[in-house]
Amino acid sequence: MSTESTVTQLKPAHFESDQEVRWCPGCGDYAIIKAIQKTLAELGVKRENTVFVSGIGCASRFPYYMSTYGFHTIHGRAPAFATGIKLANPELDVWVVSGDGDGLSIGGNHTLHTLRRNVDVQICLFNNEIYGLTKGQFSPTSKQGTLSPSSPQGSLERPLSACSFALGVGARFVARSVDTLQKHLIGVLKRAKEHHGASFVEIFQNCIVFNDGAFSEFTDRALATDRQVHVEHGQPLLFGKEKEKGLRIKPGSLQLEVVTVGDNGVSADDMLVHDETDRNLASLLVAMEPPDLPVALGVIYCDPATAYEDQVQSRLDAACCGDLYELVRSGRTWRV
Amino acid sequence: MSTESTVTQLKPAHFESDQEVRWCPGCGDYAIIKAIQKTLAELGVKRENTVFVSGIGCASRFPYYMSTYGFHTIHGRAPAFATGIKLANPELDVWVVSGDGDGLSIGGNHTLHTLRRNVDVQICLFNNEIYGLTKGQFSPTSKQGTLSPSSPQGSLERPLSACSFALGVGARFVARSVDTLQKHLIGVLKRAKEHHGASFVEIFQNCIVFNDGAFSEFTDRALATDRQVHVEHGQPLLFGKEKEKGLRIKPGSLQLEVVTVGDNGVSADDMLVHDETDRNLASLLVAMEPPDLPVALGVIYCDPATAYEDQVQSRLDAACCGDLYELVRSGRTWRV
Amino acid sequence: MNSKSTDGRGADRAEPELPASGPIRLREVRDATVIRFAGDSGDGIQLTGTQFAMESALAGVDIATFPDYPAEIRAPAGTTYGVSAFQVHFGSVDIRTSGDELDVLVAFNPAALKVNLADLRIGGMVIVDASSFTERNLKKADYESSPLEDDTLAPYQLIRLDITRLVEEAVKEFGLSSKDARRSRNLWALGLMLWMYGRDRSATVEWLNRKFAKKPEIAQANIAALNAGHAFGETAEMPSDIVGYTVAAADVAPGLYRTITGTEAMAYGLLAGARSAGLGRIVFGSYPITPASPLLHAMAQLADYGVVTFQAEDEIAAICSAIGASYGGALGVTASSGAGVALKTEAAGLAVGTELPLIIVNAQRAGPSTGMPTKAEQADLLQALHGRHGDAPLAVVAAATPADSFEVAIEAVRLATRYMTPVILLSDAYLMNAAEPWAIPDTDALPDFPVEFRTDPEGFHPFLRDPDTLARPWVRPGTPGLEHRVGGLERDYDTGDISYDPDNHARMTEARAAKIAGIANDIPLQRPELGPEKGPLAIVGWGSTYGPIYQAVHRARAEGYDVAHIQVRYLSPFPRNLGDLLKGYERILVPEMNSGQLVSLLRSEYLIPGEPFTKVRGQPFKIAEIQKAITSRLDR
Amino acid sequence: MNSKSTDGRGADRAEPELPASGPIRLREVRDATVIRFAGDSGDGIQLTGTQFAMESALAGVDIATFPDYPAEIRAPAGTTYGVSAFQVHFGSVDIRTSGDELDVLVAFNPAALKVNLADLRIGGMVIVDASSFTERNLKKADYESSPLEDDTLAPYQLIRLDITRLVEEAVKEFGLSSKDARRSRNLWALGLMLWMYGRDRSATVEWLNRKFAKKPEIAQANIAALNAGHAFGETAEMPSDIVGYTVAAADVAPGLYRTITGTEAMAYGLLAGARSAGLGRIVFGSYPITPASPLLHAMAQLADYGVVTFQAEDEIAAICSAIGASYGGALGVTASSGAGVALKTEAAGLAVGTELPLIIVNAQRAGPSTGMPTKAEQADLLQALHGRHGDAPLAVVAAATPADSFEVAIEAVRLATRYMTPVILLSDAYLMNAAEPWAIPDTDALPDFPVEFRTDPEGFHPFLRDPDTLARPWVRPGTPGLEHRVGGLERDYDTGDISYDPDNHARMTEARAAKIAGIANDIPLQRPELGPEKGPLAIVGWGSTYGPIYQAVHRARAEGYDVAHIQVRYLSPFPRNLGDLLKGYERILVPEMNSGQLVSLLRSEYLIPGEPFTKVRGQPFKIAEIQKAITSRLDR
Ligand SMILES: Cc1ncc(C[n+]2csc(CCOP(=O)(O)OP(=O)(O)O)c2C)c(N)n1
Ligand SMILES: Cc1ncc(C[n+]2csc(CCOP(=O)(O)OP(=O)(O)O)c2C)c(N)n1
Ligand code: SF4
Ligand code: SF4
Ligand SMILES: [Mg+2]
Ligand SMILES: [Mg+2]
Repeated sequence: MSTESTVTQLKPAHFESDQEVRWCPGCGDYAIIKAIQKTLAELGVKRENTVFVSGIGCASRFPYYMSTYGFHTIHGRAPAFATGIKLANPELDVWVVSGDGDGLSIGGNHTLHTLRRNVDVQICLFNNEIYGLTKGQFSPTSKQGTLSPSSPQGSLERPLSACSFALGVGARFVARSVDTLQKHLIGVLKRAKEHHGASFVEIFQNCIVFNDGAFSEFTDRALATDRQVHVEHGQPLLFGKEKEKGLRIKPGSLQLEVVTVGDNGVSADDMLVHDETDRNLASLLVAMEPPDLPVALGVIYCDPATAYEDQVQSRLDAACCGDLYELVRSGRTWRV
Repeated sequence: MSTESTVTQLKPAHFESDQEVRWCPGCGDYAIIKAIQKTLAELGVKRENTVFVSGIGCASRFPYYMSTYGFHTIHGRAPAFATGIKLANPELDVWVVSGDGDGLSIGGNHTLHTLRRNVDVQICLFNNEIYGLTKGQFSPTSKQGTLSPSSPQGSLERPLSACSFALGVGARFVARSVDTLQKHLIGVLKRAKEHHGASFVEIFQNCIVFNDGAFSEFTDRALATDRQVHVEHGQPLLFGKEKEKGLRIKPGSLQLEVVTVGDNGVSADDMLVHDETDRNLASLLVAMEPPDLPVALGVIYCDPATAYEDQVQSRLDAACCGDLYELVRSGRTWRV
Repeated sequence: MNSKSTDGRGADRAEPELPASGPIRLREVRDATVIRFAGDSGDGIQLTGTQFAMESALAGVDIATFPDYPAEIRAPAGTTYGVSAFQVHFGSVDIRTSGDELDVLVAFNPAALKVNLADLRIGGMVIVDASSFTERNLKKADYESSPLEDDTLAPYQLIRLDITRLVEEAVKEFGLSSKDARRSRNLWALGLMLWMYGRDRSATVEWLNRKFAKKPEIAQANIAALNAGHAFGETAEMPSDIVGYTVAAADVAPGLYRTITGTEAMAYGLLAGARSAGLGRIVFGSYPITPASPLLHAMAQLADYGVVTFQAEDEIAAICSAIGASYGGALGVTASSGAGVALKTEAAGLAVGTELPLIIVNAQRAGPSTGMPTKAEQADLLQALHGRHGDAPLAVVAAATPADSFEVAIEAVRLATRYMTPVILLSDAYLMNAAEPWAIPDTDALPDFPVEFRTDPEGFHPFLRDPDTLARPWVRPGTPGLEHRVGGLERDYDTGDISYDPDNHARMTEARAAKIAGIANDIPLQRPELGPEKGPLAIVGWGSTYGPIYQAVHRARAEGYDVAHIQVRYLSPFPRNLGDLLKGYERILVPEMNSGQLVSLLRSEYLIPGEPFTKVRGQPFKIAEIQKAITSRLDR
Repeated sequence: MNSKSTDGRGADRAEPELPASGPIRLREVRDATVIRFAGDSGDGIQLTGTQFAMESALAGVDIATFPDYPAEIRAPAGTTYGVSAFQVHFGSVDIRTSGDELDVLVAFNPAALKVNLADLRIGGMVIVDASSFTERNLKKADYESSPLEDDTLAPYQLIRLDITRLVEEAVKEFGLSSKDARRSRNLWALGLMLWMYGRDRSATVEWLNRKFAKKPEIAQANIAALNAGHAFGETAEMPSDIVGYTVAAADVAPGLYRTITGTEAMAYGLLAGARSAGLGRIVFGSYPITPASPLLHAMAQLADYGVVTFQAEDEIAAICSAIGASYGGALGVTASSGAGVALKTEAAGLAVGTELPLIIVNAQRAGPSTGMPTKAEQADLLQALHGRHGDAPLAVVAAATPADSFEVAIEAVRLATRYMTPVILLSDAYLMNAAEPWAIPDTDALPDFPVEFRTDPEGFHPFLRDPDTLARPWVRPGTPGLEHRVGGLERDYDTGDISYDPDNHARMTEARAAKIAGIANDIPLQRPELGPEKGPLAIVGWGSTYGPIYQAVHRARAEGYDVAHIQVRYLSPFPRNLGDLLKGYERILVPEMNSGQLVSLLRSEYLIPGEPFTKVRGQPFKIAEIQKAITSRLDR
């Protein structure tokens, strides 16, 4: 170990721990861990400077399978632990791995305030729209009507949109990808890691046992190209087999609409160009739902601001390590 | 009491309890309680069918001062108690009174999920951008740099926008008013009460002791007309002394801008007309901040959806009161 | 099993009569037997076990079962941590535990053998599907060499059968893929075991037809496999050293019976309690957590019975919604385990302060922290009593067996509503999942304790106490003239308004304590389950240690040891005679699945030198362990 | 006050010498006196009291002070619930409480008189500002008739002064509005009291000049008022029946002194502890709550000393951030009260399971639930010991006096870092706010217990235990070769990996318990504070009951009663000789501000018939109450 960690360039396999991975065969988490290990290797990070912090859930078993530092904490609180770690040592590179229940149900408030404070951590939310570890109850992101052990007649609640939530609470980096889109996912993760401040990455993850096919509506091979738009800063918002379709603002409104190049004189330049610094555009993009509109994937919003712990640190640096005796004898004293 | 409550039309004073009101002299809460008592009187509600539920905080002392049913619960959890009350008896009219700390700091997650589920309660958030009851620490809505006992060098955190948060998590009714705007406030509260489903009302409230003048930037007599736009469904978004100014979408963008009638040929019809069912417009409006843009007040978003407890109730009504013996002897049995 | 006699109301209903056990070869007779089916999560082990238990119950023997699944996540096939097992203890004596050692182990693959062999008694029978002992599977189970070849199994009676092949033959006529065919292995084995104990198969056949109504060919194949297994035993194909066993029917009290898990019994009991209290609506606020989730699932099935289940965003919102519901005039119930219960302590304090009825179910699991989520422990007792800030007394009761959960739940509702107090109902991972036969009660004959909601404004204030119970009035919002406010700040004894008066605080603190203490006059006096009211030794238990303690004391007494079994159901307050009763014994031994919690309470309360006997292995006590503790203390 | 002798390092620094008390008329001499200033929140009562205490301390008498403000919200002027008070107990004997009865009450308005009169001893002196006894104010205080007219004040020595008018005169030269003039009433009264006890005024004058540096005219007016009050006493204007009192300087140990509140002492102690442990950074994660918030505010002042304060979104995030910080290699500290502490119990369990250092400060307040947020209580002791799910042992220590909080905090840090465990540090609303003189320690002479972070990969695993302490290694993330994972699931004793093995769980459960129990060998043996090691009666206390118990025992012994005072600082584990020591007394009396929590632990642990003596009125015990309990038990 010690020797390896001095090797400058580690391979993805170097980020695997010696623990047997115990997700169900076919679980989307396998693809995600591969992607993260590849991301770390390609970015050439040091294992000893990397910490994975998680809550409780299938997704949250993640740290056990990484050869970095890791903390499998309690349900929903990972962002708070991560904040503490950054306040103890801002040098560390901290990743939070969470699930839709862990990060948006019991942990919603910590996700909220960690994003709001802009603590420099990467929050990866594995969204399988179900409670996996506890055997399949509906979650805050489950579609209305989901049949589950706790909703035998179908769930009644309206689902939360993870990314609309993140934007609403002031996140400065919001991105989305899918477990099966390895290359895309790695690209997004790299951007998240490079972004200084809180990065929120929603990863659609298939729970093959309790919610299989939750995303097939836009991930099925046959549908993918027509139902996914991969956004890239500065590039027009095009999709479809031949990128023949695009998005634009429906004239005189604040709604997005799909238009096809050629249709009544629409040209490629009429299409909206993605500006990842535009919060308003971002909220329109994350709200898109098939079949009418494609699902937006990629870095949807990125507009950096000072990270919370940097401000804390600079204050400490400003004046550190005052003399204890001076402190305790401060104020008025007398001698007997 | 019993006799009064059979009187069909109650006066505002009938909604006062016998408890001495104990807010600081000059606190904005006095104006708000007056407005709510007036609202209830004008709507002609029954005291016995009305429940005020609160958490902990100055604002949360509210229920003690009302002659209705009331529950002063624990810090941050009022929406969860309110949900339980509605599930026990959907007929009751339930109001949640909370503060920026109670409802957005410790209680952010319950506010979030109660709005998401669309439980039919009115959530009134008294936002004074400070922790009043605990003597003045900064809150999640405090401006960055706020000097307080817990931030002697100025707070570092970026404030949360209550209404952006509410929209981001899927609220179906989002409105805003100010403690000092009695008429306006009462109008907004009536709309909130009439809206079936969760209503979120942010009320800017002045804490004269710990955060005096937090909103003077747009509430000062001198500035009010230029820095407040009172939105009304179907009406153009005009403001200013002579309603000479208005809002429109900056051409070719998704940003709002202020234009003045007459300036390079701008006419009143060029102004954006408020559509309270347009979520996208709502998110632009709540994000407006002085001095560049006016603060939007009024019913900013209202787009009703089925209330959570109605769905629950209809299920119960569908098939109620099954026979207990039939239940316990269900499954395979044998006689010895 | 707590077999209360009952004539139910079923008398007028047609019930299956005791099936005559079929024509049988020479059979050994046994009092009780423990068998365990073990295989991959995917092998249908739980179904197999459940069916075997059902057929046994139908045959009138007493049973106790216990499922043992792998940790929550479905593990890859063939791995040791993916092994699923189901244990059935059945016999003609009354059965109160799922058994210590195994008499028979049925292992569908090497991993299953590896994990479970240690529990098989020396000389016990192990039945394996030899065809699954492949290189690959052996490796997955970390077997250097095949246990079928080396002498791993020497101490046991090994029956190696090529079940896979036998099944494939049995079902080939239905032209299933061999993958589908393998799926019937469990039924083949079930058939064999049913033959071995002379059981009927009809209920299973029925059930298969129902289950696969839409896929008759699957039903047929499964039935064929079931019959083939049975036939295999019946015919001479069976190795000569195997004979069938007879386990005669137990003489249980007459009545209508069904099997029930602790979870089902708890759900039914809560509903029955609400009905007894005249409350038409239960609001069950909960958040999923192992092993409490099954109760959430069971309650979710009861929408037709006026039960509203609310899956909250977390445990705090769950308990708060339940308290809100009680304030609103319904019965508020919440349930959780471990970490989830810890999160409820703040709100529980509010329920104590506002004196509202509330049931908090704690399905205890091994801690601290996340611990071992699927394993049983009893380490939350002191938390239940003292795990709140301030002096915040409430009532605590514990279920002793799966079926007992029904009665304890009713009692919890009675105390909560009569005394306007939260009640913590303690169960554990073992009780929630374990099953036993249950004498179905005549629900019309259940206790009746209707709530009287206050409606009279005359002289009303919200903390006006009933002179007997010291309970405050319960008012339904919506009642004219009784509008009132409650909250967490201290309340004036005479008006219910907020009060910071020192004397009032002392008075209210005493009143809250006195109210709970007073419950002692409203619960049964403590009596031994077994043994004398005075003597050299009493074994004192609470919760799920009931079964092993009862059996151990029973056996020790049969061997002439003078020992008593005292089972404490009411943990706060204690029955008012508990101290005197305990002082009647020279020694007190307290077996607990924790580091000695009840014993510390008894010592503090009564200054008696109670002796802890602890086991914190996430597993129930074995009868033998307790029996040994008894004899070692009485021999000499 | 715990006056340890110290020569500090101040010897080489110029310190004010004892001021010679000025020329004085005939004066009565008193050992100790208790005076209380009372008025509206707006009247500057707290400043007045603090200044009086400061001048007294500077005069070398021993002091103890206690502020008593209204409930959190600022109430309207003149109302009884808006009354603010500040009590100063000072004398030449050593002072350990803020005093029982008042000798002097200064009341600025009718409400202040109404609320505080009951505490004035019969014959005591009451000084009122007659000009504030207007119709309106009398009504606000619910006085039917003016207590200055009727015989309400007959039992007391009433001094009615027209303070308002006197002040207006004194300051008119500065041309302030009469509203501003009234603002100086408190300084006029302060001047009078300083005269009455022959105190100097220079420190106050200094302070006023500093405070109003920007508004010199205000400073001048205030000083004028101060002098006018003093002059008023000095001159013949004073009613003839009033004479000044002398309270001679106390003979306290020599050294450099300052006054300190429990909050300040705690903050300094935590920092000193971190320095002793060689930890450059404290991460203090907290969420505001009365009465713990002042500690958050004090820590926020220490940014220059490597203290990071994190005001979290709630108490759960607060403790989790602190645990995260400890995992990250800093000292994680969290603090709260009542409801907030309840919310931390789940995460505390994780810190126990992952065996990370952590300090949890609990400033106890009156419960249950929100209770009486500003009032003191000791009812969280059992929660501290048992308020977690599962068997989750940790260390618990309690501060006895404001100054003692400094030493206890250092000790908490030592135990947390040496044993890799959470430590709960108990204080309460009284201790946090009360102040006493403090012998400033030589910070270079403080104990030294540097943490050795593990850096050697050789044979490392995260739960490898130190043979002596059973503590696991502490590793700073960032250390190459020691990458490891920790979590809430049970850990294998030999590898630290996740383990569901039953025996391992038992072993780890025992190891966690043994580690905490072992601390008993690393803390001082228990000794009585006062009295014999054996005898007829011991008064056993913990926390803030120290002062009244010490004084009561001291006085009883002076009267010849054979009684001992035992003060338990270490509540988990207990000192290893505590049981034997206690068994040396015929009777054990345990005064507690709860329903009897420590006594229940002593009874359970040692089977001794300890007797509870409880007071749950949100107020400290009075010396007389305890003294009476002593004498009543020893007379006969
Ligand atoms: C305080 C607490 N409450 C509940 C649980 C039980 N629990 C564990 S994981 C989980 C939800 C898992 O869902 P999610 O976060 O979506 O993760 P997934 O398993 O789907 O990856 C729950 C409810 C717990 N461990 N702790
Ligand atoms: C669990 C818990 N944590 C903390 C507190 C202390 N506390 C009471 S009110 C409050 C915040 C008040 O601020 P806000 O919600 O904005 O209400 P305001 O007083 O400003 O109206 C806090 C931190 C508490 N009572 N309970
Ligand atoms: S339950 Fe679902 S999410 Fe969990 S491991 Fe299995 S497949 Fe993955
Ligand atoms: S502290 Fe502020 S919010 Fe609270 S009552 Fe006073 S003025 Fe109002
Ligand atoms: Mg999930
Ligand atoms: Mg506020």
